Amino acid sequence: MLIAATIAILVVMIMAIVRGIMGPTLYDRILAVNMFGTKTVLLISLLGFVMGRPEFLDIAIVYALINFISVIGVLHYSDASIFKRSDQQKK
Amino acid sequence: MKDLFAVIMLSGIYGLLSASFFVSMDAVDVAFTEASVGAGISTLLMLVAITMTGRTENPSRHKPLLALAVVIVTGSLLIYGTLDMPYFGSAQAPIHQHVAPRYINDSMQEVGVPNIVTSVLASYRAFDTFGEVVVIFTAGMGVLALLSAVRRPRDVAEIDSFNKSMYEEHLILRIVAKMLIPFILLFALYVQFHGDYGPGGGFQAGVIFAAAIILYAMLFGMNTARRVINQSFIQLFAAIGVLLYGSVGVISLLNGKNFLDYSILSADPIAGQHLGILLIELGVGFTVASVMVIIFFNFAGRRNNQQNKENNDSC
Amino acid sequence: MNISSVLLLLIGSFLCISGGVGILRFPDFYTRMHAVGVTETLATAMILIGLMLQNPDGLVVVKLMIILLMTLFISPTASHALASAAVHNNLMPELDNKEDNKKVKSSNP
Amino acid sequence: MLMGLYNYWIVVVLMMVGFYIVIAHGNLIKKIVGLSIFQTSVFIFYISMAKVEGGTAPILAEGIRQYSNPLPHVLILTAIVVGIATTALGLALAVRIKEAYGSIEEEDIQKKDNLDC
Repeated sequence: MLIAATIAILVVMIMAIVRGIMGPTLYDRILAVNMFGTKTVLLISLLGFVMGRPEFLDIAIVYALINFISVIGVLHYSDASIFKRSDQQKK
Repeated sequence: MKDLFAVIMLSGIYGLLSASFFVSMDAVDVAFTEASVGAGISTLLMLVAITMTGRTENPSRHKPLLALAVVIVTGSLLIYGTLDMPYFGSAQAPIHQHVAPRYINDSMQEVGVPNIVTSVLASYRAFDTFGEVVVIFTAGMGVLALLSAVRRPRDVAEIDSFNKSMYEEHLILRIVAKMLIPFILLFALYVQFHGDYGPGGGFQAGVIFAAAIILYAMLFGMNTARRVINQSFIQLFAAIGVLLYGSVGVISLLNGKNFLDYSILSADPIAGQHLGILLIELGVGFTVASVMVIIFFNFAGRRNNQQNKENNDSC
Repeated sequence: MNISSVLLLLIGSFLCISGGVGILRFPDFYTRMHAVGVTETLATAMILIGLMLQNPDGLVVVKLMIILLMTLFISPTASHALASAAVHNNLMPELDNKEDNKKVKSSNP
Repeated sequence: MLMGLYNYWIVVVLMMVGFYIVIAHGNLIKKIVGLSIFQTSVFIFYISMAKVEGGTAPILAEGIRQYSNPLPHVLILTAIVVGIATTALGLALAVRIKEAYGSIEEEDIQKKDNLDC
């Protein structure tokens, strides 16, 4: 059962990568990265159980935190004025 | 891909992916480090850098065929070279024959720390780690020398009005961050001091600590963050970390043992080892955290200065 | 105990996959965001609770609880920040809601 | 029989991708991304060598006989943090080059240098 859930999450990760590569807008890519991050948290906690040593959940906690920080950071810096200006120039 | 932003997002995904690969290869400590570094900080730094250097890549004018040929030839030579390598996962490979059995079998008696990675990092190969810490310190100083700009002190009132206008915008984010940041700091301390028993240690804890401060600086503005954490104070901290590490070594040297041999620090050799590892990890944590914060502050401060200059020019 | 854990894991995996299909198939950013944001939190909760039932001893459950709490805090916040940033950058304010949506769709084909 | 070597082939492919990015692209930021891919391939090389069939993570616990090799983990752990520090240094250099030359494309920079001479 654990294996099945792991495979499901791997499939979803592949889907997220596809969206990250295709992603027409910037926000699609950020969304894909965010989703990939939460799926990684799940994958790592599942892997800990699959390998029979569930003490290593600390890594999953770090992931959850760092993922949040990086999404906020990406949004903060993609809102930057330089990006807006280049968008306006394109229009 | 010509859009550098997309390139950086994909490299962030690559970092996450390689960290889960490390977990499946049993390297939990490495995964821990890669999780905090590869996924978070490096993506952020690259983003800040492209906001300063421009977002698109010019199409290159020369043909990539020559490069492709070089790459293919090198790659096939390397693959030919792998044919003599030991098979994946075989326990007879030469790498598992020399020092590794000693670490695995004797480290519990000699160092008394269940996490073998920590005992090798901080005790058997402590001199090596000292070198790495100095490299990190030097890189931080290099960034400081390249990017530090003389900051014009802004009026406090201006900062406050800026903060108020920002406050409306990111209200939810700020409240959630206010709840999370103490937790992140606490978790960093847990990682720092639990490194003997589980995955973790000074390197990881330093990066997590720095990540919390970076989150604060992003949401509450650079100037507020600089008022909380002074630049010169954090430079002092980076130096203190390296000095702490070095002085532990010097103390053991003065007491008649080898450099960084901690058995002398206490009457009981095992307790001495514990004390030594604790101090060393603390030094590593100080240095890594403050160097990461220095790097981020200088990048972001540079960017703010540039933007101010551009705004003044356009006005 | 075991059956309920298996059931929760199954539901979690199903929700994950439906979110994945959503992010691939939906036509524009806001619908994709909806698909991911809605399924993500629930799927994570399901899988983590399933794991908790697998190994009901002290520290592991506490750590899983921490992860669950983090996810419950972080995932909606991140979605909110993402959506508001998208709205902020793509639209002029003071427009009617329906017109807003049309404009978003036309600028993000 | 050759399938036992696939981990090295993955490493070689990744390494060559990074190498190609470094030599074929003119943009300095992209070169840095390529370098970090190259770097990660080396990390993967070390970590995959450390894996032992049937082993688990090298944290001592009751009732486990076989551990993976801890030494490469130590080397790579420090290398990752050093890697980010040096990457930051590279990015700082790129930023300064942008300020001095107004561009981070290799060809533009060379053109400007030639004009100065």
